[in-house]
Amino acid sequence: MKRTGVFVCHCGINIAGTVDVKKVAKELSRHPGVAHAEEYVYMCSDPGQNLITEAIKEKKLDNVVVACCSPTLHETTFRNTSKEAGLNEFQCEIANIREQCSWVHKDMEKATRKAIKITKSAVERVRRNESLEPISIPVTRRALVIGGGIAGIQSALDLANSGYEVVLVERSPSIGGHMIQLSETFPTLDCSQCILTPKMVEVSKHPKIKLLTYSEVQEISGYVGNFKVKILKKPTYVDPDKCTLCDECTKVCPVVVSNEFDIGLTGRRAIYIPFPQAIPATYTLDIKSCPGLLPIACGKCADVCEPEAIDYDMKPDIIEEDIGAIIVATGYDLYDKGLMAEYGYGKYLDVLDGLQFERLCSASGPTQGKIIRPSDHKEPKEVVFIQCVGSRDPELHCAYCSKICCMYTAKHAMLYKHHVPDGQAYIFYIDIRSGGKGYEEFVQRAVEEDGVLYLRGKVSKIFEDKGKIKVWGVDTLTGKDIEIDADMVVLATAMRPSQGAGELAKKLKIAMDKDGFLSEAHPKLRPVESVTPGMFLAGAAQAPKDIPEAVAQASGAAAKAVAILSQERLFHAPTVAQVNLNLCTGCGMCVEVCPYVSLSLKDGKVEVNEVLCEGCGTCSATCLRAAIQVKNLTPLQVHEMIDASLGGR
Amino acid sequence: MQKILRKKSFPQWVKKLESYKIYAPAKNGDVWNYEAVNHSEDIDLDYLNSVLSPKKIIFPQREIFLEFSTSNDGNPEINEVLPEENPSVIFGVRPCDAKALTLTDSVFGGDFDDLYYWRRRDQAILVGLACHNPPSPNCFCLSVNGSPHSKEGLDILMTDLGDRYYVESLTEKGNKLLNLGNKFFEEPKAKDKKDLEKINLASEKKIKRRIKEIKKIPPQLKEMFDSPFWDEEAMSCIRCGICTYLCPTCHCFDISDEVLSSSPIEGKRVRTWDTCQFPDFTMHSSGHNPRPDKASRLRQRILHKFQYFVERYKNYQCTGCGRCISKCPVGIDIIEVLDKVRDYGT
Amino acid sequence: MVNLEDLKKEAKRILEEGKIKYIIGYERSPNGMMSMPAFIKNPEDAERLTWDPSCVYNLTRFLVDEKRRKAKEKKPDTRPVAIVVKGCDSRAVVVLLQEKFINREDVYILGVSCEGAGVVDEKKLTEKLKGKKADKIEFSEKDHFLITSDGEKIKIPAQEILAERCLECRANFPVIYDEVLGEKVERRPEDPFKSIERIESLSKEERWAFWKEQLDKCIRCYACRSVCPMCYCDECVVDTISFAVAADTTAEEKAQKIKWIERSPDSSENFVYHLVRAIHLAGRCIDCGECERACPLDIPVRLLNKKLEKEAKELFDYEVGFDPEKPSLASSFKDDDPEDFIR
Amino acid sequence: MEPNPYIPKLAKIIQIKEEVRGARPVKTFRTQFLSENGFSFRCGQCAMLSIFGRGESMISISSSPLVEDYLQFSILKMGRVTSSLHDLQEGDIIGVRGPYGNGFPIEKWKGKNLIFIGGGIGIAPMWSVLHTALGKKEDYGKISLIYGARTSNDIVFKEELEELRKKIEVHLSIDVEEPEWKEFVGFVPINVLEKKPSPENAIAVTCGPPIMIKYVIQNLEALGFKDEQIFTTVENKMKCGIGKCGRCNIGLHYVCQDGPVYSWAELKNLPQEY
Amino acid sequence: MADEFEPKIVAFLCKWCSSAGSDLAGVSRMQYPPNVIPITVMCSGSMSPLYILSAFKKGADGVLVSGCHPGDCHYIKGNFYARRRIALVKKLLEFIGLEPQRFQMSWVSAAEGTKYTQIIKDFVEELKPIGPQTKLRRSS
Repeated sequence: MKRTGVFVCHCGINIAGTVDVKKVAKELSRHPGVAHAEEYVYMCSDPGQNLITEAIKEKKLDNVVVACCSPTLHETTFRNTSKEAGLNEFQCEIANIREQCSWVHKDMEKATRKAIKITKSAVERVRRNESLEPISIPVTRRALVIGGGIAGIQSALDLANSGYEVVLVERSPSIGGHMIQLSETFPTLDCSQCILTPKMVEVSKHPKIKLLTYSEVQEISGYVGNFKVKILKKPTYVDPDKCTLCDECTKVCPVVVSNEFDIGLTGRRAIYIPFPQAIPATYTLDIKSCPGLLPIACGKCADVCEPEAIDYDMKPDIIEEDIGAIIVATGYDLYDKGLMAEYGYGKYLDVLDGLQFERLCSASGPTQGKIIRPSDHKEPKEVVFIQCVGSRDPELHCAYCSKICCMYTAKHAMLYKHHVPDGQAYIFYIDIRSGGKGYEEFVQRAVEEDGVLYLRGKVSKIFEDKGKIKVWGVDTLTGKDIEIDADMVVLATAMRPSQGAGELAKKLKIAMDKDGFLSEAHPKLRPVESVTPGMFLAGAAQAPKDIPEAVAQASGAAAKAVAILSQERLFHAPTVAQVNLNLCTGCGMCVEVCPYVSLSLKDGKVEVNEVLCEGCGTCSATCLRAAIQVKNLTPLQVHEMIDASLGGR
Repeated sequence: MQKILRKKSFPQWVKKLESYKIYAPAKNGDVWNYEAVNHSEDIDLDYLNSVLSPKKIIFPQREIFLEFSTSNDGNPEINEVLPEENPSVIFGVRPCDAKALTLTDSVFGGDFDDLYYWRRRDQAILVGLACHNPPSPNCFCLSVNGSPHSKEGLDILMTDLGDRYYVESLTEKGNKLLNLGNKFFEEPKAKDKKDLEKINLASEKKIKRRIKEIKKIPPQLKEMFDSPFWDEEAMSCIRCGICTYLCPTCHCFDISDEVLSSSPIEGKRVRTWDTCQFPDFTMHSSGHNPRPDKASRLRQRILHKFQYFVERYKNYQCTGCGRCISKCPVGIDIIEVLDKVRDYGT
Repeated sequence: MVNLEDLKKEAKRILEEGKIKYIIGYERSPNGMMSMPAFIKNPEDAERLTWDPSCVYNLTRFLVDEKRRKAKEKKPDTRPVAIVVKGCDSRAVVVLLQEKFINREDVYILGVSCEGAGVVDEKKLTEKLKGKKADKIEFSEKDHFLITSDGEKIKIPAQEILAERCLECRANFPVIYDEVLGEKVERRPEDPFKSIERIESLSKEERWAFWKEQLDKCIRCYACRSVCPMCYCDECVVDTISFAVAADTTAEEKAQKIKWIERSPDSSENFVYHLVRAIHLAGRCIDCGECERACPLDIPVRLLNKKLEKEAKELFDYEVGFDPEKPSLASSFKDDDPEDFIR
Repeated sequence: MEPNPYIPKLAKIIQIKEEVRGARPVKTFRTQFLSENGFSFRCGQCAMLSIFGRGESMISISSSPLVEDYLQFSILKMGRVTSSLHDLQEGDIIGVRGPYGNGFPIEKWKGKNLIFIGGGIGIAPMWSVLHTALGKKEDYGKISLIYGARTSNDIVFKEELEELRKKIEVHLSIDVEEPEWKEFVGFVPINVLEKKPSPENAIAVTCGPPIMIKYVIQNLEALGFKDEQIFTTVENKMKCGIGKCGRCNIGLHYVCQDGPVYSWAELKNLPQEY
Repeated sequence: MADEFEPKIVAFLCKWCSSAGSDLAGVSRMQYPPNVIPITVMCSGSMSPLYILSAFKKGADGVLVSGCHPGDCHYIKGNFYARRRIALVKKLLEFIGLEPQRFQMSWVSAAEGTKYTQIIKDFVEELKPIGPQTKLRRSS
């Protein structure tokens, strides 16, 4: 039988004041398998630890129980002590007789009896503990960042500047994301492009960053520190190295399609550069709108391309990368406008969404920063801004608050007033959420300095009438009906996870919340980690957020990734699930319940990925055949602990 | 000793037996079983076959062999536990079930007397009731050297003559019991004897099921040990323990330690019924199992009863009570199995 | 009505084609009152098959045996086995598929409709016949059974002798099959949990007294477990030793088999056994009622399973055995599962 | 009153020796009864050992009846009870009841050559008879031992075997090659063919894993041994030890009582259920 | 006079919330009756119904299972599985006539030392009038 040592701590009078520690030691010395039991005033002190070390050596103990304070305090201490004395660290368990006993009771006799049971229970457990070594895995010291918006850019730069190679994958032809579309940013009103383009250039020039635009993550396997990623690089049919940006090609291209960058306010050709500052600075041939790659079909662009940068034979490329950590920064899209018909969007040219309005305001936009109506190019004198379009509407649309709309609507109104000083801006709102540094002041400025009229209420109807857009609504503060003959209506539509994010999440095996945003591992304490070890979240992919928040989270995610990449090997607690293959019938119920995707079925039996398993044991309670259990807290151990807790009966 | 007992006097006789623990068939829901009775009026001898035979009184499903505990010096202490001294009378024992006890007697006797069994056996007085009507449609006692009015193994045999019982004491124990109720008994008259004969003859005729030419079966079984027959027959077996637990002759058991307290060690070593139909019955801890499948276990049950037992104790280990047939959840019928055995290969 | 000849014809056809290993079906017992399981290998034996109200067995139990047998065969015959299933039994197939215990291609399902009725309860029938044996039990016109006993034909309303579970059945037509015989007749029981409500309406002490009396009868023959198609674990919590032993299983592993339940038919052990059995079948039991039918002591063990079936329906809106793709009751949850019992 | 056959006598473990370490550990225990009245036994008989709270296990007695001071058991750690036995320390108390079984008909073997053929833990039951024969060496002819184990680590009674070499012919083998191993490499039945014991006036006793026994017997027969000259032991799961609990039977035989020792002439006529 | 009945309770506490909450009760020196022996498990999701039945069989007068509040599970969703499983066990135990007070479940966060204290106090008070649990307890 294994020889157990029991060490009962007085903790001064913290324990000894209520628990008869001598009696605990004496009772335990009679417990089967206990070869040594003693008490001491402070077990965690050096002399106390020495007692343990000596006893382990002299009494040839196989394992020890220290009856003392909560394991959260000194479990590590005593495990290290045991280790130094030659035991495996898991051959030490703590019996919590302070927080869970002496401190909460006054009756010495009863508290002593309870302490004895708690300690016996720990003895029964430790005797059945396996000696385990931390699971060690090598780390591929490279990161993958998915998404080239501000969050992805920030993460990539932080990682690269920490000295790690980064693969940055962006789905569209250029990085920059939605931020590059913005005119000015709140609350400082600095030019969005001016602050973002230097970062974009830094990305393109950074020796540690491998930028893959027009690319998508296709497949992912492996686990933390050791992912294998397959990336599909779609053909742009333009060799960026040869392209001189002369723009001759677009001039001859016969096809005009809606320009995504201006959200349809302008058109572009089938061969195009998304915007002048695009990174990589090159053209892309949009195969969907191109009449055909064969010179017979068209071929005009290739004809005029002097450097012969256009290559119709370009093929999709599958790039495989070994990756240690992944940051997902897939961003957001605006709520599907088709669902916003009630606001006349899509029906009336002068009903715009927030991003379109940004483009109208932008100096690089379709109107070079002049705010005019798309319908008749006249300057709008009355503009109605409507907040919470699609947000905070659990019945019909999204239940959540999109968080940034209050602020950007104030900004829009303000920018409008700056462009059209004699115009009137109205804002329909439910309430104003302006938490953030300088945010509340910004809103106040809009009201006080720019005379923006805030109307608390909902819009009931929008319709076109004699060149005006009639907006009917109710001011819920006054109870009065409101009717505005607007020249333009701007909708602050809800933010949604970007299109395709769900599909990607499935590939990555990251959970999504009910709205489709990616789930963080813990809402408070692990907000930038996904549930899957080694995968981190940045930006609006996780939840609606503004630029500073996205940037902060991106840096946070990068720091978390560095914590992995900076290790040569990763160590993982070895108290993980193990399978008894003889009992497993391969029903897969444990696979379904595992929160960490650490289980999978292989040849009709379940397999544990020890690196991913966190040892929660939900699998073990779900398994109908007792075929899976967590090391060192097995059903047998719990069974014996129950026995000891009930006084052996 | 032969007597007549008026039916109305039966409870009065039983009342005289207050120094004994009385068992009799009792109905619980739809099922009959032997239970201890407190009031003589509660005894209803107009019963169908009990689910379990009176075996469960002599050889209870759980028997404590010994108690173990830890002494002050930490060493184990053991304490033999024997059944209490408590003479009992079991009423309404079917002749087949009484005969079954004579079969288990040979197992629990021999070189090593099983004290637990014998203490209960010796203290029990078996008062049988001849089967007027077969208590089960699957009765076949006549095929296995029994009869509905067999006296084998009984201390007293009662036969229902309508308004009265014909009571025959067969042993000293039986005589003692009759003497205790002396005044309630009458001497049998010629008519009583004639009625008895008539009833006995009639009752035999009412038994419909037979194993034909049973003598051919043991040698035939010996030849069929390796036959694929058993695989076929066992297809529908679900490996439950009904046939053996309900069998009045099956005696297999397990011995295990039941721990009540693990610190300090305290508990009981108990005997519980076990059955050759369970796979853990013969499985070694190495994982090897000499009888690894349903077929070999069904074969064991049949061969034990109709070959091994015959070779060892010169008797079939079956008294034709029909319980295993009636209660088998999948309709395995030992008579049909044996019929097939007999005709196998011909 | 299911035409028995059609069943035999179909059985004969699939056996003749040779694509089926054998058929698990029903046949008349030469002596007993109820039919019994039949294993038909040869086309000419298809004649033996029967389908009548005495076909109480849930034959899917034998798919478990088949899988075990196949695993031991050196050169396994990989052809599917055919099986005759009633509505309830078909749901057992669904659960076995859901739990990946069998593959769809390993079984050829011959569904039979219970149409207006179901199967008989042997005890009720015996009582009705006052101990006489029924020689033939047939479906008759709607809601009646035709019993032949001692050469006499008696028509009995189905409601009077139907098995309890058939009275509460919600799936009298197979939910999964390759071939089905008989009409789909919608039949909704007035109250699918009547038997449970009867017990629930008792006081706590009455409930205890009821179960104590019932479960104290248990002799632990494990017929309830053995007859259950869902009790297919290689090793059961009540087994005395580890069955799942391989060459590399260490002595420690074998020694560590936990004795959650002792073998003694003691009250507490019996209770824990039956509670564990019920919990183990929660979200898996399809109420074929076989456990209760098999019990030699007439313990209404089915009610324990039925209770959890009721709770699964009421608390979690979970119904067993309709969708093999759905996650199991115990391996799924909803955010708004009730928690009013939690402090 | 008659003795209760189910009640074990308490015995103290006076010595524990680790024979084999590793995955298939074997320990040899010597026990002494606490009370005066122990029991006498024949070689080849078994005893039921108890650990109270864990259960009982039938173990063959590996000491010779000629030794009166103690009983010796060499036990392979296999299941619940044997694992607990392996956890015991010298001075601990266990229960012992028995002796059970028929034992070897050693009296009938007088004047004959004895060949012992064993594998693994199968040497334990033979150890008793081997030493009994050695104790009365003058009664028997030539005694030899052919013994093998999976690896050299798995050899039970290593030191004693070396001692034994001084008295009798000892042929050892292991299943697979090892650098230091100088003797036969291969399975025991092959070694039997290799060493070619003569059937002349001989008795062969073989104990070990069933598969080994099967081929040893085949090979002995090939060497000319008659069924009556070959003896072996059968192991089956046992509970009562006294022919009542019903699980160890082979046909009508209860191994606990009618076995465990069988001549091949007897055994081959019994059903193959062991 | 016979001693007042002191119920024996086994409390299965999840490591991250309820055990931490119980620790907080200690740190805050809150007082509650010493009738409860805590067993810390990793997650309420690891609670096998066998543990509960086993505790009752071994003579527990009451069993408590306590986990993190929904949404707060350290292991994301273990407590949701626990909630479902425990609900069924509780219904079943009540169905066979066990007093419902004997088996309880709670959500106790690491910050809820007070709540833990109150739950234990209430539990003990509720068990005292109904006396020892004999229904599932081994008697012989």
